[in-house]
Amino acid sequence: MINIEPTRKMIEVRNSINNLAKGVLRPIARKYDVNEHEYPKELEMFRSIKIMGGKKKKKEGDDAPKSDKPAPKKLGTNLSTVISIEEMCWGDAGLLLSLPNAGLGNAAIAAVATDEQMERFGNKWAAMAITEPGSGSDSGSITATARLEGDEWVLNGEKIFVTCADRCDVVVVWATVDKKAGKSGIKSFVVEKDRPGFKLEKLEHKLGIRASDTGTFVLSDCRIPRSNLLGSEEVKTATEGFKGVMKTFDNTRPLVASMALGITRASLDFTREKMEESGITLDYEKNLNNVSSLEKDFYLMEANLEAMRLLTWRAAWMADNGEFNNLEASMSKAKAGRWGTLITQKCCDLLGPLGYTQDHLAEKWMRDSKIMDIFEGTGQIQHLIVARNVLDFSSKQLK
Amino acid sequence: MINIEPTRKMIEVRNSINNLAKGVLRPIARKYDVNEHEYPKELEMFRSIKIMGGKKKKKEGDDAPKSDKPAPKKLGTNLSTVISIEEMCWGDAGLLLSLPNAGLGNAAIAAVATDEQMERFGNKWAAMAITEPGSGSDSGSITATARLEGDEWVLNGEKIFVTCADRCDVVVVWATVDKKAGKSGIKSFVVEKDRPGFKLEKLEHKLGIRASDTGTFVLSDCRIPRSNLLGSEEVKTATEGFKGVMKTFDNTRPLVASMALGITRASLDFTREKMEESGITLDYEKNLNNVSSLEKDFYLMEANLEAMRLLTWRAAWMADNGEFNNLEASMSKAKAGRWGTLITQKCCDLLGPLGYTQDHLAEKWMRDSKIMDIFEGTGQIQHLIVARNVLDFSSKQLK
Amino acid sequence: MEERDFSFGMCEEQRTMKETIARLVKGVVTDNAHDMDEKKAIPSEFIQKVWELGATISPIPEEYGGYGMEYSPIMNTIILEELAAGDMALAIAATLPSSFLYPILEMGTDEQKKKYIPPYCDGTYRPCTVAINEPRFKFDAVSLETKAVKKGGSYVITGEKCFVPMAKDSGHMLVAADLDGKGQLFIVSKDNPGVTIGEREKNLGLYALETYPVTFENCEVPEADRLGGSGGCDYAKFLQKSRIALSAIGTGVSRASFEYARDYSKERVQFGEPIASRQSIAFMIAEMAYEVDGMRLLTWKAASALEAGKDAKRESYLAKIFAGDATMKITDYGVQILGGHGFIRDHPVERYYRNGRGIAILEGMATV
Amino acid sequence: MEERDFSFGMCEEQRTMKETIARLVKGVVTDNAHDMDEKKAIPSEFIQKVWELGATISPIPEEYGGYGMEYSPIMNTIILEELAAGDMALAIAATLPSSFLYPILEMGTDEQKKKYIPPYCDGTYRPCTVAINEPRFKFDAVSLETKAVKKGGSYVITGEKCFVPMAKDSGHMLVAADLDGKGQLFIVSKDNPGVTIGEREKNLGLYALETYPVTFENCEVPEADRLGGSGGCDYAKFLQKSRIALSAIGTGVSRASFEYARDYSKERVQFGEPIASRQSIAFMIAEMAYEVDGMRLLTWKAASALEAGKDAKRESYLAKIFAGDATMKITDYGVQILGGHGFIRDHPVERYYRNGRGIAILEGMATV
Repeated sequence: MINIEPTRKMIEVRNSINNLAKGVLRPIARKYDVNEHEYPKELEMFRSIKIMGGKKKKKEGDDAPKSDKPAPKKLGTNLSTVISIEEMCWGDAGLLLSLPNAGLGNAAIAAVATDEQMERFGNKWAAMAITEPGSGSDSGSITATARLEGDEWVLNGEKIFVTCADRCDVVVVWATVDKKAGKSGIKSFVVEKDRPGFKLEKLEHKLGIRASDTGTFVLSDCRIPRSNLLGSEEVKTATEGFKGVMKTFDNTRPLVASMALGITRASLDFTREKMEESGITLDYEKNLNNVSSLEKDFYLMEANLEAMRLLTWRAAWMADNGEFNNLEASMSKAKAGRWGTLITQKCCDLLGPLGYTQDHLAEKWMRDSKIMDIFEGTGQIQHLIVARNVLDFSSKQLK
Repeated sequence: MINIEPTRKMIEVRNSINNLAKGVLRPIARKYDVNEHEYPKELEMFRSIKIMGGKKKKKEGDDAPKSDKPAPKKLGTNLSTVISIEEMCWGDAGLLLSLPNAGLGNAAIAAVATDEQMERFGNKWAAMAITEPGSGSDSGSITATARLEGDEWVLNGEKIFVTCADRCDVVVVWATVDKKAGKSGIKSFVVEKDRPGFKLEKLEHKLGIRASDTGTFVLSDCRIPRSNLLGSEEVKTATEGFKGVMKTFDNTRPLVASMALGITRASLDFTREKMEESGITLDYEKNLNNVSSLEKDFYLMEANLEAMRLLTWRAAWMADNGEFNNLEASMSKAKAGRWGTLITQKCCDLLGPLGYTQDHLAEKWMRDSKIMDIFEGTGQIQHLIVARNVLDFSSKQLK
Repeated sequence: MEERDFSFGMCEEQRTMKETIARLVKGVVTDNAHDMDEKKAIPSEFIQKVWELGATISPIPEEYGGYGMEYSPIMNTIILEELAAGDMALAIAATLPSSFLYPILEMGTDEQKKKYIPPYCDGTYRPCTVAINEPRFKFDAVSLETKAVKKGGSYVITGEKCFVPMAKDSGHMLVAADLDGKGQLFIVSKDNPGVTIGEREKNLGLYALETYPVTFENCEVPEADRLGGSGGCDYAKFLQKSRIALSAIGTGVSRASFEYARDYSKERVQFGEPIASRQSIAFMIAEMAYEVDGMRLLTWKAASALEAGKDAKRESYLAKIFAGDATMKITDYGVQILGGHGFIRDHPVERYYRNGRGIAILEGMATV
Repeated sequence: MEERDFSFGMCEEQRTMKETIARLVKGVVTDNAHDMDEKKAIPSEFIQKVWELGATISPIPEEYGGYGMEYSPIMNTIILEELAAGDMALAIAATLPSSFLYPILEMGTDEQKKKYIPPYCDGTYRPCTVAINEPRFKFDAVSLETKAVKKGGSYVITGEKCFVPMAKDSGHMLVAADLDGKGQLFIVSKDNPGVTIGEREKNLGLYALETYPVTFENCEVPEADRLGGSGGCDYAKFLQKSRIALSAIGTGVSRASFEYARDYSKERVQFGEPIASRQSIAFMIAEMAYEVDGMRLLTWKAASALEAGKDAKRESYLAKIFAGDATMKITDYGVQILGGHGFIRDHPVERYYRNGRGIAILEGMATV
């Protein structure tokens, strides 16, 4: 039965994480924006408190998808995670991305690692390396190679836009074992930072989320044990292997959408505070034609924030209930990525001088939110996925 | 030297046409909206007053493009026409499209007719028949055929969306003389309404511009004299012939843009009137954050109306000065078509109940304006043309 | 109240109701919506068919002639969305009695319930209506210019209303008027000599729905007919419910436009391919898809608050303003995707476009 | 005044100036804009190079040290657009003296002209500035909270300003303050004991441009330094010119973002084709193209009104609000088209994005 009234449990999670975000992240948000690339040591405490993908071990399996109805009153992992991420990013998105041992690589490892691999890498901080200079949205075109020599994989290539590049312990690197096989030849490999031939080439200077370190790796005949490959070695004739890899994105999209949510809400909260200080009461009552321009803009932004959140929660809820959510996951990111950008930009406009100065965080939120419409699949890619889904078109029918 | 301050001459033209529009068109706008398909007999007076494409005869040539600077103080035909059209459509767009002897076909005839043809058709009301059920934006795919039999062309096919279908005397029909030749086989033919085999199948009921009669023609072995073909009979190997036909659109695009302008301004004028009646003064002074929502919305709409107008005037001015304006013509229609739609919609919203009732014309303007983003090349087609131009891409590189 | 599970999924009952209405709509409404619009009338048998589903009187206690089932705002949004996906005019007409009956049921005195509810809880649909909107610039449902003034044992109502659906045939109407600076509702009989029903209105959309301007001139209403009696009623609550209802209707209209344009874009071939194969069209379709869903979710959220017994002022307000904007955008895209064909009244996107503009403008014409 | 031809075309002189600045920008600014931004400083030799073009002092009469050429607001929009297409920070810094000098030239008393203009009409760029913006929510250039009060033979200015460019090195600044409910301008020396220049500000964009908060505490300004003397000045005219200037700068920033993204999208191959071959990207590029042109035309229109000796209140207002919105949209598209690469400071679209937000927010930092 439909009921989108948040439960007490959801409110509890939200409040407790919000306290954490308010107490720990928000106070240092500006510091690490200014000091780009400096490791936020205050985050060490999170090595034990898991926020993202809290329950790692596969075997427990109590959150594994079920095809029937959710257990009553229980808060699913996915929903709990998006709620938590929104709060954390309300605190600071760059810092959330810098939480120790909570990289995208960790999610990938948790998803497919064998017990042995879990043992070896489960407690490492794992980054994810997919993008290459010539391959962004087109993940299928990556050119980094892995060839098997005896009991070792030999990796070559260049990887850009790796989050936590400097801080991580290991990197999950995507490379092809068979260029002729196309997408099905693409596999992921765990590469330890200290392997010879594995070099952190540079750290990027970015528009936003400057607290997060983004870097470029070069792999030159980098050798890793055969057992560092995640998943199956077999190159399937169809593109199923690659599809499996891409499927992990279905899970990360609502997470990114909730990041956008958190930043956007922070921006709206600050704007509301300033409006209220100046004597404007938001009473959700008058016709939009009879309020001030600030109020109208605010109301419309708030309504869109709600839509962003509900689309995100729905995608997460579906995942918790074992429903295939490829469409809904992309909807959430398409909406949240775009509107997060638009809203944080507009808040700066409404704030006037307070939106252009670094004395306040609004300008930072405008910078931070922009990446949410770009990474883990740009807004354009999300629209393609949504359109293909609702049109029932293949990627050949709709390029 | 740049100077976009309207000249006295421009203001004179605007004022005189506005008087006409106010006195003749506006009072009967609702009447012919309600009485769809009824001929607006009040427009008979315009058979002698030419508003669109006033100077018809080719030979006079005094408005022919010149490659050097425009003669000083003179108002070019194109600029004068877009100014006039804006005013007429401020009066009523559906009625403008119903002006006797001022159909799109007349423009086509005026552009390429021989002296003989001018003699025969110059004083007829000429509609234009291009679109077919299976061919909208893709004009190159039309399937109506014309085959030469002795001294006659035999035409077959179905034509939809013909403006002035019922009221016109002749129709300029696009048909292919050689399907294998593709676009270069497409020619235009003047078909008199009374030719056997030429039948007005039905008149459409439309969202807006209901004063204008839009119809479907069926041609079944319809015979016309060989001399009714406009332009050259020769089928060129390249697509030049077709390009020539399509080029006439460069000229009509700013005209349609100015129609959008007129309707949009009418809508804004009415909204402003209601705002002023309710005590709101538009002073173009305060920061947008410090005005009411009505004012902010209004100012932003007015700014966009100005942009629509300037882009349109620029395209017309270029044509008057013999400059190639394919890009600028499409820019004007892309902007004016889209924003005309958005603004007239929003005016209804701002007007509240006054925007939903037929007691006022705002609801009609919202309906009328929508076609401006559709006919003579949809907004999507305009964006394609603009993008190809600025990217220097062919229609193969950007489909 | 015990806490319910958080869920985006319909239960069996909700799904069944949705499917029942969808079948009815498909069988009866979809094919006739164009005709109703052109002829500017809804055949009474269509309204009767919807009425016979019993959804409106279902939550009314048996003592007043209803079925005494559970009242569910969420269920009502589901019903309204489905009906509006068929035809917005029909959705408003067929559910109109709810707008009159539910406020009485919720906020009326015992006598009001006994007197006004049973006559309308009948096997045959009997129109009764609500008069909220006023024909003026800057109209606002929360600051009414129709005034009620206490005078002896009566209230005297003065003012003008517009967009009053089916006023001519309605036995009673609920009239919103300002009483000492506060919105209140009054039960007014059509026969009240102070009531003048004008000529049927012509509007941008909803051609099939009869609406009328209603003038109140020294219209005396007995004290007993003030909704809730001397204590009055919670007018804000009434508005919350009508806002949620309009959001649900907006979702239905928008979904219909989305689905029609989506299917058309797959069929329509230009430049050798379905137009849906072009990103410019496909991206509009994608946007329509998630904005429809967003609108529905905001509607459900507001209805969930009501269903949990909470105030839904903020939620219903946000749902309605989102629906107002989104419906306009989506129905605009619907016309644009069809191009010239979208401008012709043969295709329903044209109607959705005109009707859709009403979501932002209209107030109080439906309830949940 | 004799009527000029209506024309969208540049004359020889305008084209030459545009090309001259474009060459300078290409040769000096473009390659260094990133560095200036990262190092948060504009090398003074760059500013000097622009200064040496003489555009700023060109319309100043020879008696005050200028070239006595014709003053042309349109020409100034051309200059500002070209400079801003190179770098917005540089455009503001290099033309900053105009903002101080032109109002004095236009509205100052003879003594003010004689005293304040010549020292800045020098072969070497000497900063002088304007203090308009105030660090508060709902700041409005037409209702200032910085107050000037007449006291004996002086005005006493009290208030806080922000975003005052190059305040630290400027010998004088023009300060906007409210005098009896009306905006007025005052010439204030940096050495005035009532002036406190704070720590250099850190902003969303314009990293390279030094801006400062300036506090006025019992800042006494002699009557003779009220712009225009005892009669005061036309502050609205001052705002008109700065609005046009900001629109021109917005056009420049937007055009730079458009051109960079356009070229990138032709080079960048994904899924086997340049990304510009996809309609979603191509349509953004088309929109950028006509919005840049629209912005420029609105700017020219407002400048044309001024040049014809007319009031440009409405035109300058519309130009600025259009430019504020359009610049944000265009520079956003610029980042989006580059995707992840757009988020990296190696590409200039990132900088355009941050700088661009200022067009809507900032007031009075440039003039035509």
